[in-house]
Amino acid sequence: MAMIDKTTAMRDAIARIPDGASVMLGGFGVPGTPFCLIEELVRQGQKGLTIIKNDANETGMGVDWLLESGQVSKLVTSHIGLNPRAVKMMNAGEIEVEFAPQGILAERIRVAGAGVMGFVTDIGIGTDMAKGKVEVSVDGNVGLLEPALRADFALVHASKSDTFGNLVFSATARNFNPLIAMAADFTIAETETLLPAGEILPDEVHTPAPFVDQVVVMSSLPEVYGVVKR
Amino acid sequence: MAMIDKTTAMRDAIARIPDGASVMLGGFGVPGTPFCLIEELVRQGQKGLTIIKNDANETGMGVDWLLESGQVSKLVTSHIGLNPRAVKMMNAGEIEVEFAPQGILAERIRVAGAGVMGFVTDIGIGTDMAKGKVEVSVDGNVGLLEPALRADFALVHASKSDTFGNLVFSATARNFNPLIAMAADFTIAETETLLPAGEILPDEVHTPAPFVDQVVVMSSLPEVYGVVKR
Amino acid sequence: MSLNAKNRMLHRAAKEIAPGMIVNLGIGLPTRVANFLPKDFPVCLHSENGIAGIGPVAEDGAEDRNLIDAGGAYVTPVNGTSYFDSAVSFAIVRSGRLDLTMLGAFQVSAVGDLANWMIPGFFTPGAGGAIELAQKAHEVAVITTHTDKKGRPKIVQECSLPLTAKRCVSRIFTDLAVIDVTKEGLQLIEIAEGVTVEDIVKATDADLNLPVGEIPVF
Amino acid sequence: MSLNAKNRMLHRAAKEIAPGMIVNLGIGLPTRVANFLPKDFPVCLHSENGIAGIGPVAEDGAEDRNLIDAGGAYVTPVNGTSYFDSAVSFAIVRSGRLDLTMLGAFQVSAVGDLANWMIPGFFTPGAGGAIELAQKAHEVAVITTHTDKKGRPKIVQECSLPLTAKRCVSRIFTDLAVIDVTKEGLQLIEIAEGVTVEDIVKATDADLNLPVGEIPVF
Repeated sequence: MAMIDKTTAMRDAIARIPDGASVMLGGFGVPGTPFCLIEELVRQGQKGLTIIKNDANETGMGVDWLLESGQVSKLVTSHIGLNPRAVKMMNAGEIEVEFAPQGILAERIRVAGAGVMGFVTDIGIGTDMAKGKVEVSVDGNVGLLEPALRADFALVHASKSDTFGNLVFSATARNFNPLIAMAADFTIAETETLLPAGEILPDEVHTPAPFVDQVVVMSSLPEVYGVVKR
Repeated sequence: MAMIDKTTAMRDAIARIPDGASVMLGGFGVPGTPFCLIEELVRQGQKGLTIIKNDANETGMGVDWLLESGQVSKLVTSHIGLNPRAVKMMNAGEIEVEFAPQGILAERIRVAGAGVMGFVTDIGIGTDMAKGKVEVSVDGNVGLLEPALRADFALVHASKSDTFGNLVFSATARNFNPLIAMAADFTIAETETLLPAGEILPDEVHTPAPFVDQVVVMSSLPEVYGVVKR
Repeated sequence: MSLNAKNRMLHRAAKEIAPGMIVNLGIGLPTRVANFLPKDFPVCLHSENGIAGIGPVAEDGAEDRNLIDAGGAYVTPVNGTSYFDSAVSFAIVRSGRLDLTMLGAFQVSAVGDLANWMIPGFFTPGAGGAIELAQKAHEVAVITTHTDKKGRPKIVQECSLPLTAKRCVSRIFTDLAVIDVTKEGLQLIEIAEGVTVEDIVKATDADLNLPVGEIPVF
Repeated sequence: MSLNAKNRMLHRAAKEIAPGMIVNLGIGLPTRVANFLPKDFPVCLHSENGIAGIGPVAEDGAEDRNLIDAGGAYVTPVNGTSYFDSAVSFAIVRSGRLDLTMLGAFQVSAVGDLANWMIPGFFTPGAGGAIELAQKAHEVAVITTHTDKKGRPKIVQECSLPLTAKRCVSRIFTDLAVIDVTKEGLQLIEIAEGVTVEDIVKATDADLNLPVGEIPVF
């Protein structure tokens, strides 16, 4: 058996995304954010996007570019406190923001990737976070129903990929990347390093290739991926 | 910061398990089955156990030892077709057997490990598997509620462990091991190789040490772990 | 079933696999379909116990004790193989990443219901992964002898055995025929060498639409 | 809050960490507690973004661009560190593997309700991981100035701000005092050097049980 080659040109990969698509982005802060894919999405200018990402990055980075260019209609996230533009646009009603506790956001994405419909949790019971949520009883205990969260596209940042799309992440750049890779109809991974199939040990793969549709090789590592000086 | 040393004597680790405990076992067929821990459990003779494992192994192996010694009162599993004793004891009413589809069993254990109460799935709808299950509607679609499956103990087989309990599995010996390690109140790992903390790269850990309570080093690799000749 | 008939069936079934597919081959006959693929054919074979990218069965003495498929065969990795836990393995299945699964059957009905895991009072070993494969793969094909060991039809108007999944099967490969499950019912589309349409109708316990004109032979 | 008072508070809070614990230190003041642990103290620090076993903050120029904690600080690994995805990270939290979390607070109530993520109309950035940490760690301690920048008490009879989690806090470390949340209400157990009980009662907007006899000073 041989495995197919999923490497694709940046432009062609992002061109699949239509106006109005839902797009999941990897990253917790800088590490793991697919800046190059986002940059190309800004260049191509798709509008009315629903962006699903742990956070809204900071000013002048990643999600902020999409907000600045007016491409985002809705943001599903756990925290936007480091992005004043996101807070301002939310307060002005220019974007809709749906908040979820961080681990609930992660788990909603994970169960979508696991192909189930939702899960039941006691997180948020007795607080405002429970408002509007359906209560479900499991073995006599009441929990809240959290629906699975899927997207049309996932944009992932990998440290290494082989040509078949087996991905490896580095340190805390892993974060949401393996989860969103599983939860989207179409998953595009940018990778710092491309290897021939067989060069990543099967035991060391973080995201198995069946979840990855296209691999885009980064020609360089722009400064935005570097250490943030404060 | 330093990490504590979790290595423990086989006898002491298994002695924690009381009569009537629920015990999850890793393994899909031979690979990943913690035969040495099971052997010690047979030697110590705890009774009335609920065993949770993908399959019942084959005659003369693993779960079969526990069945033969009359220590099992209930088996939660996806398939027992390769163990005639299990089938016979089930038909004779000597053990209770609860079946789940394999991926539903895996996911029930995984969501327990994720600390949520259950999940909703359309798997089994319209078949006998749906009988007695609660229906829950998610965004207008009806699914079945599958409760999380936790246990008192998990017995795991690892290829490598460090002294802190970071685990690495080999090839398809991974299977249910990382899942049960997360889903038990107390997790005991047997390991073929013990390494000092720091010798397993943080990116290559399969089960993070916070899930592992004790590590038992295998002094040898008994024949039962070898290739099964048919 | 003669060796020839079996090989013809497996050879025909192998043509169902298109380049680039992710495929799960069920335990037993379906697994053997892989032997009829061209060498280096670009397909990713998945197995429930946590592997994507399965190579040939290991040679005697070269087995890796930790590397089996869901049927217990010692297999080999290929360039691009990945290993993962059982939850991820079924995430691949349930989230729709399997293009095709080929499964065995006790019975297949006229609307594509599949029964392949339980014969009440006789065979009740648990369903393993079959339910999820049958319900969630994009395409579910069945590979089976046309009749059971006692000569009873396995393709039936309605299943009498407990179902694995409803309306899941789209194509049936047997030693006698290839039959599609369509909205208009079962459609005979190909016939095995040396077999007549009458043989097939006789061995089938369900309404079967026959093709107009010549029938392709495999 | 003077530097001395802050350091005394952090130093006292660090004593809450027992050998072998798995601990999550919240963003801000709580993170700094780690600086007051003895070198090579056996504790596993966890951060929401996917790390267990956090070492000291990296020195200038030696940062790994891919290795931060949830507060964005460039940290270092230790012997025994593991990295994992965000779902596994919160599996650790929700399945009860955290012995202790130390969190900041806007308000803590007399029964241990915690409000630390939202000030309606002013500060609504989303809750991040605080809700799950507060609800699921075995022990939840709060580290906070006793009053806010305008001098208003943060320890209150009932929270007026939206709750992070109900009845979760068991101990409060402030620049003035250590206070336990007990079934009988808030219990003053220790007092900062140079502070009087009257100071504390005045700065607290909740019923406070005072100890009988001498109060330990930290």
